[in-house]
This record gives sequence, C-alpha cells and structure tokens, in this order.
Amino acid sequence: MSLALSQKTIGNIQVLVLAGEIDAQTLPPLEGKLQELLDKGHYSFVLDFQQVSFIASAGLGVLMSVIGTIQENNGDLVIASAQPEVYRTFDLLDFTTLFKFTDSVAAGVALFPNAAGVQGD
Amino acid sequence: MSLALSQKTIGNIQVLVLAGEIDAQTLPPLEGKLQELLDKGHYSFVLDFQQVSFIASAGLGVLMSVIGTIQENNGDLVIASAQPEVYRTFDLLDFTTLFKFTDSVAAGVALFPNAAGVQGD
Amino acid sequence: MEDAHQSADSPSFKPISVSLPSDVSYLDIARTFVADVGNKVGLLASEIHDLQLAVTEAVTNVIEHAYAGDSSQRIELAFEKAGECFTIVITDNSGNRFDPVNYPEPDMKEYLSQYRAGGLGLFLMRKLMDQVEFFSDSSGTNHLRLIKRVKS
Amino acid sequence: MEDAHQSADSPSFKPISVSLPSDVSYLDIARTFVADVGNKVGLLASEIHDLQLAVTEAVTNVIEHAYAGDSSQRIELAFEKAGECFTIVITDNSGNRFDPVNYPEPDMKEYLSQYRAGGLGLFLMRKLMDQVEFFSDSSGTNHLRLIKRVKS
Ligand SMILES: Nc1ncnc2c1ncn2[C@@H]1O[C@H](COP(=O)(O)OP(=O)(O)O)[C@@H](O)[C@H]1O
Ligand SMILES: Nc1ncnc2c1ncn2[C@@H]1O[C@H](COP(=O)(O)OP(=O)(O)O)[C@@H](O)[C@H]1O
Repeated sequence: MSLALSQKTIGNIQVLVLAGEIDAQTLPPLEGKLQELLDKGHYSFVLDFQQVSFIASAGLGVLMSVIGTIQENNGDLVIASAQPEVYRTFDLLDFTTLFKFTDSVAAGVALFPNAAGVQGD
Repeated sequence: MSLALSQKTIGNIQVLVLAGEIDAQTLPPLEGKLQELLDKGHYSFVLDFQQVSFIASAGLGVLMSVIGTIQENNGDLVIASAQPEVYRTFDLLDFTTLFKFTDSVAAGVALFPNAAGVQGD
Repeated sequence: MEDAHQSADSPSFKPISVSLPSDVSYLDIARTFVADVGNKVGLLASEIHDLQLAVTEAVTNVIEHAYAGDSSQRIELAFEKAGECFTIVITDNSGNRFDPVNYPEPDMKEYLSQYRAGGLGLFLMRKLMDQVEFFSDSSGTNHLRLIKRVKS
Repeated sequence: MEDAHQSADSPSFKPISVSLPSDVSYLDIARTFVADVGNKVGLLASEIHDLQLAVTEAVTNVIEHAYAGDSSQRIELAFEKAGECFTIVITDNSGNRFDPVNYPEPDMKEYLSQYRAGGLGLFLMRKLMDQVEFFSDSSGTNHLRLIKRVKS
C-alpha cells in the first residue's frame, strides 16, 4: 500500500487528491507538497480524501503543522469525502473542530470566498 | 476459508458442488460424503470445482482413494470447471491421466453413458 | 499461566505472532496481518480498523522512539484471544524502557489551540483500546499490551 | 552471514517471520500470510499460488509427521528474498529429524496404477520449488528450506 498524490487547481484553490494509506511511511511526499505550495503563497486547500482508507496520527500531525500558517494567511484547509473510519480518527482527537469536512470536493471548494462561478480545470 | 459442499442428482449421477479450499483441514466432510455415496452404491460422480480456489495433495489423495472402487463398479469421477491453478496441481502429479476434466457440469454429465436427455433437478 | 488461561477460555483460537523489521516500510504489512488475524477470529471491520490504527501507532513509536529510527532491529506482534478480549502484544528489544506515566492525556482543547504536531499516538491508543499497558523485563525487552473487548 | 548476504542483495526486503500453532485449522492463514508477503515483494499470482501449495504441503507434513498430530506445538514460517531467490524456511521443534533420502520421487505411472493415497507432498514440493532442503540442529529443531526463483 502507498499514497498516491495528484494536484489540480480550481480558481485559486489547490485541490490535492490522495489515494491510499497515510502513515509515517507514506507521509513525506504529502508533507513536501503542502510545504511547497505554502512556500509559493497558496493558502486555500481542499484535500480529496475519497480514496484514503487509513490515516495515522502522523498524518494528523502534518495537517496540524500547516493549519496555523494557513489560518494566519486567511486561508483554509477543507477535507472532502472522508470515509467513515478516517473521519472517526479525526473525530477521536477532536480534529473535527480544527478542519472543515465536506461530502464532496465541489462542496469544499464552495466554502471558500469568491468560489462561486469558478470552474474546475 | 473453508469448504462448502452441496449435492444434487442428475439422473443417476451425483453432482457435488464444492466451494472454497481443499486441504487437510477442510477435507473430512468431502471424504465423508464420498464414502457415504459409495456405500449407497453410487459410482457416477461429477465434482463441480468452479468455486474451488485451492487443492492440496491431501485432496488429491482422497480422490485417489475412491477412484479404484468407482472404476471397478463401472462408474467414473469427472471434475468440472476446474480453475487453472487447481488444474495445474492435478497436472503436476499426472492426475490428469486418472480423472476426466470438463469445462462445465453439463459436459461432465454428458460423458456418462445413458446421460443423453437426462434433465437436471 | 497466560496460555493456560487463554486455551481454557478460547479453545478455538491459539496465539499467532509475527516478527517484522523496525522499519516504517513494513507498517502496511503490519496492518495486513492485523486484518488477517482479525478476520480469522471473526472481528468486525470497524474493530479491525481500530486495531490497525492502534498497532500503527504502537509500531511507529517503537521504531521512532524505542529504536530511535534504527531500521535494522525487530518488532514482534503477538495476537491472542481469550473470551471476549482480543490482545495484541508489541515487543521490542531496544533496552529503552518507556514509562507512560510521564505522558498524561493531553487536554485536546489546549493542544489544538497551540497547533502542536505529534504527541497524539499514545492518546489515540488509549481512546481506541480498553487497556494499554507497558511492561519491561530486565533483559531490555519491552512489551506494550493492547486489549480490546470484541463482540464475537 | 545469511542476513548480511540477504541485505546486500535485496535492500528492499527484510526478513519477516510468523509463528503458528501446529494445527491444520491454521493452514488457511498460513496461505494468507504467504500471499501477503508475496504481494509485498511483488510476486506474480501464479508464483504466490505455488508457494502457498508448497507451504501447505510442508506445514501439513510437520503437523502430521514431525509433531505426529500434536496440535499444541508451534511452527515458524520465515520469509526472505535475496536477489531473485524467494526463500521460505519452515521450522519445527519436534525433535523428529527427517531424512528425505528415504523418500525418492515416486514413479507416477506406477503410483497411479496402484491407486495409492498420500505420499505426494514431498514430490509436489520438489516439482513446485527450485530447491527443497531439510536440515536439523542438535537441539531438535528441524528446518525445511524452500527456494523459488521469482521474476521480480
Ligand atoms: N515505545 C516507546 N519508547 C520510548 N518512548 C516512547 C515510546 N512511545 C512513546 N514514547 C515517548 O512518548 C512520547 C509521546 O508519544 P506519542 O503520544 O505516541 O506521540 P509522538 O510519537 O507523536 O511523539 C513520544 O514523543 C516519546 O518521547
Ligand atoms: N516433516 C516431516 N517429518 C517427519 N517425517 C516426514 C516429514 N515430512 C514427510 N515425512 C515422511 O515422509 C513421508 C512422505 O511425505 P509426503 O510425500 O508429504 O506424503 P504424505 O504426507 O501424504 O505421507 C510421510 O509419510 C512421512 O513418513
């Protein structure tokens, strides 16, 4: 098992599509990609979790480590289409108070200001 | 994993439908059923192997242990719809010279004398 | 003693153990083994997920903390079921005895307000499992026993 | 020595082992573990099937012959990959040393004409594997090493 990562842009929102399992082994590429986008001044993220079957606390830690910077820059990080067991892992640690969760990427994109009318690429 | 066993009769032919894996653990019910039918004087068998995913030499041993009695009584034992890897296990031991193999239960039934026109139940 | 207890309560499941490298590249197969054994004893998918998560946290901690990232060592996972208790014991030979008393449960409200990363593994294990016990013997072998009451 | 050899040839796969009860009820999970490790190293489905069959034969023999049906003992399966050689070592502590020299390959034509049941496990292992070696040490521990050259 591994973690596949692909990226698309909808308006000024970065959509990261993840597939696989997130743990201490598979984390570095995700961590690197998030840091790279932050360095470029992107602070609006939707993470498509539909194909994520597992997340360990190491994964939550990485999201935690970027959310401060994101919020300071008036951005946000939305988690879309999380599977029930993955959502439960966030919920057990009260991380559901820190991140917004939506049922779809479109609903996640719609949460951002100025997102209305923006077309996906 | 286990071995499910069901039985039907087509004319005077006993069709045993097997599903699962055949090894030293799962073998006793199959062995018991074959012996029971032999004791009742049944010597015409089609074994439906379509859902058998694995057979160990213990399974081949049981078939070997009944084929003598079956042939002495002018019967036969046909193996229908074996998956490639299961067929290969028979083939590696030259058991393909001892048993007939067919692509379907119907083709197996048709190998028996007087089988023409017999309807399945 | 433990074995006698185990076999008396649950004649249908005898202990299984696996030995893995102390390397995060084997976290996936550790979870696969947890699922296989869980399926063998008839656990629910949700129970298996929780055990996989707890084992991932435990094994990650052993690799990163007990073995300090040395991926050439070994970690053993031992599975037992006695009555309704499913037990996984994670064993290392690092010699680094760990006392969780120094790591009380974080106040999540405070924790989240500080945006701290890490320090959640132990907390998560305690949330997921009915019992989380660390014990060591004099030879430098450490054990973490995770117990979960299961339906079946 | 063997470990050094292994890690030199195949840094990407480190040994894994599992310990199981000497009970035919665990043949299925032995095969599941073979498949998991085989998948982890990227073996083909047909290679995995052959390894599952060889391991089923080996473990069945240990249970029935080495342990004479005593289901309270243990069997270890150890998996290694060095270069293109995938190796499984099956270990028991029965003290029953086995010398396969006494069991030459049967003449299948003759065998089949006699309707003999049994005695095929060893033959099948030799057909399926590139190498089949039995060795024992003085403490009563027996090992059966199965080696298969694999594509990946
Ligand atoms: N098996 C262990 N051996 C030694 N120290 C450990 C072990 N498990 C946890 N620790 C210590 O406890 C701390 C908290 O662990 P944990 O809650 O899992 O968070 P994290 O591993 O993310 O730091 C670790 O940072 C480490 O110092
Ligand atoms: N691990 C073992 N320990 C002791 N004896 C063995 C072992 N494996 C095989 N044997 C002996 O070799 C014989 C042939 O084994 P095998 O070809 O597997 O056929 P089977 O197990 O069906 O008899 C067995 O009957 C047994 O006497």
